Amino acid sequence: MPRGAGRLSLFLLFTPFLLWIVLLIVLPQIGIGYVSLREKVGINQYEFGLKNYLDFVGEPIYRNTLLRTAWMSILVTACALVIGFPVAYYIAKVAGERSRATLFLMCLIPLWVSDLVRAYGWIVLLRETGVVSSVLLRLGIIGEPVEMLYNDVTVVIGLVYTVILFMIVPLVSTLQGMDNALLEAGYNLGGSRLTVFRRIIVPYAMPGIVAGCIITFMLTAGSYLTPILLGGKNSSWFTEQIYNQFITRYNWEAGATFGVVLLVFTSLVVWVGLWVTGQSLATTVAKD
Amino acid sequence: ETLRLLTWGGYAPEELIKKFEAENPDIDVEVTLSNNEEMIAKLRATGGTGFDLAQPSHDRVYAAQVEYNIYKPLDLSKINVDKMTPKLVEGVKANTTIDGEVYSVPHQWGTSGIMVNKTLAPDATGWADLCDEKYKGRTSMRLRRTILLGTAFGMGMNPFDLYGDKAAYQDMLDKVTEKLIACKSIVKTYWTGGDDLSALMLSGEVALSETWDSTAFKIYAENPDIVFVPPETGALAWIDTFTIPRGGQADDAAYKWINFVLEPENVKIMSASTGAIAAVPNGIELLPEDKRAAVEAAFDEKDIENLKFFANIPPGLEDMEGIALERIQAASSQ
Amino acid sequence: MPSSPTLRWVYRAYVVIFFLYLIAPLLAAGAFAFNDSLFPSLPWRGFTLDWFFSPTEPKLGLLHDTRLLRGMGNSLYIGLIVAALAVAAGTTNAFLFERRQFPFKSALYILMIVPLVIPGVILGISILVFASMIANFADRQMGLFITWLRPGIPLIVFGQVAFLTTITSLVIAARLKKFDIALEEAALNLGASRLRVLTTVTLPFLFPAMFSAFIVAFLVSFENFNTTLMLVGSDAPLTIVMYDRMVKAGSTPVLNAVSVVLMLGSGLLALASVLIQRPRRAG
Amino acid sequence: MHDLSCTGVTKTFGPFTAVSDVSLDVPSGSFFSILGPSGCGKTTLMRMIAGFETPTAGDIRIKGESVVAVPPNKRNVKMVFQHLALFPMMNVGENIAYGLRCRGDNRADIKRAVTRILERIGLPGSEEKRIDQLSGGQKQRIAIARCMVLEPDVLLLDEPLGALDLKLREHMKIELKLLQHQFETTFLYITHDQSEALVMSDQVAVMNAGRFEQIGPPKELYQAPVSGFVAGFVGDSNCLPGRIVEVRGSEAEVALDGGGAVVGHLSDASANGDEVEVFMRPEALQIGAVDGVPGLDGTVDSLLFNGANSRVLVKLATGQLIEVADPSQVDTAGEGSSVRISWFPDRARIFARRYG
Amino acid sequence: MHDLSCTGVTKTFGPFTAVSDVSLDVPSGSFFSILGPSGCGKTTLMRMIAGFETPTAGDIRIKGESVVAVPPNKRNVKMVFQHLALFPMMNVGENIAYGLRCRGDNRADIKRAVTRILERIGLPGSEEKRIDQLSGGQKQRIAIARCMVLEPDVLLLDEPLGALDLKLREHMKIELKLLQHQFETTFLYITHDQSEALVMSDQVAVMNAGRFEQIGPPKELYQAPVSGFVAGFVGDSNCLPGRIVEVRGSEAEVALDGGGAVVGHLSDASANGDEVEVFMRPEALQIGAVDGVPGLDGTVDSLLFNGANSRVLVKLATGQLIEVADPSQVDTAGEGSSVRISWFPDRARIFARRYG
Ligand SMILES: Nc1ncnc2c1ncn2[C@@H]1O[C@H](COP(=O)(O)OP(=O)(O)OP(=O)(O)O)[C@@H](O)[C@H]1O
Ligand SMILES: Nc1ncnc2c1ncn2[C@@H]1O[C@H](COP(=O)(O)OP(=O)(O)OP(=O)(O)O)[C@@H](O)[C@H]1O
Ligand SMILES: NCCCCNCCCN
Ligand SMILES: [Mg+2]
Ligand SMILES: [Mg+2]
Repeated sequence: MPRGAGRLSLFLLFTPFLLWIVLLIVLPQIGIGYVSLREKVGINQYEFGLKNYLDFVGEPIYRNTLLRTAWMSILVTACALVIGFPVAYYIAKVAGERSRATLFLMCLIPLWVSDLVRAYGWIVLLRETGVVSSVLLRLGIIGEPVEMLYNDVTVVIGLVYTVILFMIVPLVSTLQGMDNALLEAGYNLGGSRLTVFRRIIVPYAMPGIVAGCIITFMLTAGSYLTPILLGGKNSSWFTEQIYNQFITRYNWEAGATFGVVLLVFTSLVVWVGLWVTGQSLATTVAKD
Repeated sequence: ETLRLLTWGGYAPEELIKKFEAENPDIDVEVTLSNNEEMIAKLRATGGTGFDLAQPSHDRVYAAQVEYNIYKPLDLSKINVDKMTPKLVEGVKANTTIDGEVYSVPHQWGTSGIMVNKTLAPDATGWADLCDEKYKGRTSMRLRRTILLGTAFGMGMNPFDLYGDKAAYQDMLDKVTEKLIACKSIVKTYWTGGDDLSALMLSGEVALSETWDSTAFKIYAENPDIVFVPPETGALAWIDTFTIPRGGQADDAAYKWINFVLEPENVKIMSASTGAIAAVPNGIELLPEDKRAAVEAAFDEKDIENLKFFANIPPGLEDMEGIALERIQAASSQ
Repeated sequence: MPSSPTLRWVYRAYVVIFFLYLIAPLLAAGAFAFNDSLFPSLPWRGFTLDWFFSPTEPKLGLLHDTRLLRGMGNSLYIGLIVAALAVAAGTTNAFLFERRQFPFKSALYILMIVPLVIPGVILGISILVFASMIANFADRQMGLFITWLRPGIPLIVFGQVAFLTTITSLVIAARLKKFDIALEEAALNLGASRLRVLTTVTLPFLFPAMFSAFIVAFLVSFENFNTTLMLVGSDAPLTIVMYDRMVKAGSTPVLNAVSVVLMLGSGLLALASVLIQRPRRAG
Repeated sequence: MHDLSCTGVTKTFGPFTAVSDVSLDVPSGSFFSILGPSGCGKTTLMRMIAGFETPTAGDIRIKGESVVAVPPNKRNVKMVFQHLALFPMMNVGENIAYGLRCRGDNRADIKRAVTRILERIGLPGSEEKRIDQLSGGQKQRIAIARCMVLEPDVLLLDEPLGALDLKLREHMKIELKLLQHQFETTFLYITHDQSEALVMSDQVAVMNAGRFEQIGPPKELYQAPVSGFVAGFVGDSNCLPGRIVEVRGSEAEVALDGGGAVVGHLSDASANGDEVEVFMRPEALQIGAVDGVPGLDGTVDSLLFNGANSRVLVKLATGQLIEVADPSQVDTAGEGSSVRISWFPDRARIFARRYG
Repeated sequence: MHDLSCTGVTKTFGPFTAVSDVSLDVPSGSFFSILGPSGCGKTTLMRMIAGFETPTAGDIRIKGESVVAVPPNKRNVKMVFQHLALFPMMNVGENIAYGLRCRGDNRADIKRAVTRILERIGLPGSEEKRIDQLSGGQKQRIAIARCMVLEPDVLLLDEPLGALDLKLREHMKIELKLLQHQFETTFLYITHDQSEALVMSDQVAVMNAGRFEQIGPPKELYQAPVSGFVAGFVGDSNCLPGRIVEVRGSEAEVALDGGGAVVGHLSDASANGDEVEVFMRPEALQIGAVDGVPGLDGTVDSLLFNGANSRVLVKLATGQLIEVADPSQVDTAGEGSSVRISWFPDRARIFARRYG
């Protein structure tokens, strides 16, 4: 290709990328970084400083909410992995060619409706006068209606529900790439089921596991409706703090600070995860 | 031309919009539902653009305007102020005049108090009952500033008197916070909207709850056992107003709408939808039959006397209240 | 390895239970669209289609609920624009990263993936804050009202495009990676111009991926809440309308009816994208 | 006693029979190949021996013990997979140690065994190499070492050279044979490449559509095929369709489809009037008339020079092309000249015609 | 005039020279092959001819006109790609019509041309078939037809048989040659498989590490290689390293590394004391002493039966294995017996030793 034309087309390809990444990602992030450093000293009076961060550190509820969010997100990620792995394995390796496509499609079902409707569905099911309680009552398994909403278990169930898809999809695609001959070689050389699982399947699926965990963790940590609607009085989720700052307290400075804190903190968790498993972002999440 | 309303649920009934559009064929009405905090947040974010008419409560206009400059002064000559209840107009004007310019006029008023299912909680009378051990798991409230104020009244304090003194106010907030955290194990859940609350009450899951009277009046029609009870310390009275955002682009249409909803036959429709009382002299009479019954069942003369109107929040207090609310939310109930 | 029938049975049962778990809340939300009651909860008061078709209050059906319909219209409009932009940018990104060499490529590649792991809220607030900074500046310094930098459809579009472009880029790049560059050379060799090669060989090959990227982007946009909530102005998309309705007004089973319609719509779209991927398994 | 024997092994997948009534006995220490076209059931048979499939009927015995009920990880047959199936997430040493670890050997023994086997396959000190750092031939050897370190009764190899390139394949053919000598283990080798099977094996079973057509040493298959399929599949052959017009003892005269007649050796029970095929190897043919032997006339179509494998393509009157070996390609008749092809009748083999 | 000629063509990638000073002339209507090992620069050369790479130096002329500045879509050389590169989103007819459409022919002409060419390649009426419905050999022919319909001055083929399986590859070798005859177009054919190059070509250029080592007709390359590389790459050869001890005219005596001495024909300018390699083809060797000819002693290591290509592996005292052709494998000495290998000195070729 002639040089000039190559340059021109490179430029043409670069323009949308740069517009997107600079205007919609990089500058806005810098923007919240900037706002987070403005401290309010009076009505319409601001100074530069770390006060917002100091406030964050000084106020136990913020710290605790962040830790709780992180801890619950890790829990949700772990549950999603444990629940999702057998399903992913079934789809990728056990199911026949045709049912595989159908099962995979069925995994996408939760995506068909929004978070809102999903949470709404759980509420309809789990509330004290909801379907589950009524059915159990009718069957005589419980004596009086039970409230299944507003506790951490429910929040976890609901969150696992919303994110498990993002665990299963990368798992299925890595597991599908695994040659069955590897498993057979594993057995042929004398491995038991457990050995083959531990030494062959898991290491092979590691990029998928890590990718799934990263996405799941980030989605959970950044979710809003599910923990709020299902957690009720006991919710307290870090994104809620951010929304609260912006939407009910119109305190953008604090909100931006929380945003930066959340981003840094979750990135840190992801980074530690990558480091522990010896993977990198480009080899896991980006893998097709 | 489009008239973009930023208002409360129920404050723009479909019937009225249709009628208004019929009378003004060149105007299209678009509605965004909101609440006090969000109205301010939204207008702050838009720099006062994006909406042509907003309806914050009277106590939430002043500080927001001073700090964020999101409204424009009203041209009172374009509003039929004389059709409104003079006392309410004066009250609102007093709260929302800055540099001699008036920023809002009243629209609907009502109270916050408690809603009681008489079969389940026959003797609930005040804010304090919401945290009574005997209703464990059977009460609800909205975790917003109203419950802070109500609880303070219930504890024998008067927060409005403390507005001038931040330290005292903080002191009061601390007590209220402590009380409400202790109360958390009693409360079944914090409701977030009228719908939520209606479902909780109608299903019988909740026996008593903090509420807007208007929501209570609506439920009364479904189940007459559920009534609004003005707390013995006085129901908290609010006035929802009209303001015009600074970047509004349809001022004429906005004034037309304000005047339109003052027409007696329209007031009727409006009140039927909001459950609240219009800021016109015969507001109560213009309520629909069933709601008027509910109001009459709820209020007697003494209650009306006892109303506590929300006072203007001075800038800064909201932050203190915000932190108090966050503490309560984050505290564990177990 | 041959496994015992019991084991296989247990495994299958587990998978079935899992799918029941996936479908349960949707069934629950869907079913109450047909309950002849003002509240979306038990007890069951009989079957009705009023929540879809009734023209009058109190059971105003979906088809007559102008706000929901307008929200749906907004969502549709936003979704189409967002999907088109994200697919366009995704396609150029795919070409950029699969075909070109340039300095700092791997760093920029990581940057391209990063939006995937930025929580939606943060994208929302960052775009809100950034746009407001510019708009406030213009307002204060020049007295200009730049309305499209204020919450509203343009900002929603920006916010959603911000993270969807990563997804579309990855989907399209994955397909482009499978493209045998010899096909382009063959076309050139047979006398085609570069433009013709692009339109007759490369883009047709990419089309299935572009199509499914479009569908995914559209569906995700249609459902997005976290980012949109921060950026919404007066033209709210459906999820926000529904949320506002639930929280601020009184929700009736009409919201369940909306859910049913959404499930059907997304289901059909998902099916379409699968079908278009299938028959011409070129590769 | 045989290291491996199968009796009447059959495997059906639904209505389809992949392996049908196959019996074989592999003597200890020998190199046994199964040769057949793609899809004939070779892999299925091998998978039954390894235990990944259960036979529908028949018995499989290893060192005399039936293993049909033994799970794959308990059978002492090891397998080299077609694409080798080396574990990509382990290095060379770990790959080889895998089986030993599964067996529960102690660390020191494992380390010693791995070192020793790497020496034996000529890759000493490669324990730490990653799999993707190895060349094709090295991978091959690691895959074999990974099995051999476990001292299996039988080593199964499923087309292990299929993925290698031409020159390397030639080389590995000889190397595999040497490795087998060195380990003195029984090898069961699958391939669809007849030259691999012929060069390496002590015994070859030719498989077609799930059945064994012939079992024997390579030379026997080449020189005395029992069926048209074997004659055509093993080694190059010209194949002329026709019909028997006269049987004379072990010979017969065949009238070719499209004209001409040839005399050849009757190799199966074909009788007068049967439709048959006559198989003649290129090296059994010669150009020029020879007294007292049959022949066919044609014209030289082209000369295909290929060193010692050079051929003359002769076009018969029927249009059919016949390959004639012509190793020297000196004074060969030029393209277009008329020639006569001759052969000794016993080197033309007549088999009943195959259908389908 | 030559259909294609290259003069001093060089291509460097950064510090690496992929093609170095290559010149070639392909006469009109001939079948010209470039034969060389993987990575020697064959594809790079072809891509320069097709216009996908620009030569660093040198000139490429087609029908006498320099095309270095002509973009690839304007050159009248068409190319059959290694993996064929048929357009999967178009059917057979559309694939063939593609080039005609680009040229702007009208619909009716295109339709006619497509029909005709499909007949010529023996696939009449397959216009509507999808590419994935074709067999390997059919795809091959479509790829050629797609180019030939444009009546190119030169057809380039980059290892087009590489992706086919063994039996089909044998078959397509002959078929390709026939197609070339039929179209009478100049073919430039790339391969690393010497038997393909030898069988099909009029002229073969042997390429190594970016350079041409020898250009000539197949027989010449086989019988009179000009370098050790050619001798080793074209056809099978045994290669014995040693050092010249005495030169006698065109012959020389070589003391082998590890012991023993052989006499052979000096093929390049090697002189007394030079390190050399002696190349001997398996078919030039025979087992058993022959009077007056040189020989080497060894023991029979193994017999590799492969029909007409059978070999005896003889292990020399030095441990080196020597392949000796033994087409019949009748009365061959058994494994382990001592034998002498003999050859005529003019069939042992001595070349300077290659390094690296
Ligand atoms: N699990 C299965 N279900 C159904 N049919 C099968 C199964 N496994 C193999 N087959 C069929 O059995 C036949 C034999 O397959 P097999 O893999 O044994 O052939 P092969 O001789 O190894 O061929 P190749 O040389 O191509 O590897 C094929 O027709 C194949 O389609
Ligand atoms: N674009 C390039 N940049 C750098 N090096 C290249 C490039 N293209 C080819 N090479 C190098 O040039 C050498 C010759 O490559 P080429 O593809 O021409 O080999 P080849 O003879 O066709 O091999 P094969 O038979 O494996 O196809 C190789 O070492 C290759 O790595
Ligand atoms: N704190 C002020 C509350 C104002 C409430 N307006 C309520 C409208 C409810 N439909
Ligand atoms: Mg096989
Ligand atoms: Mg090449």
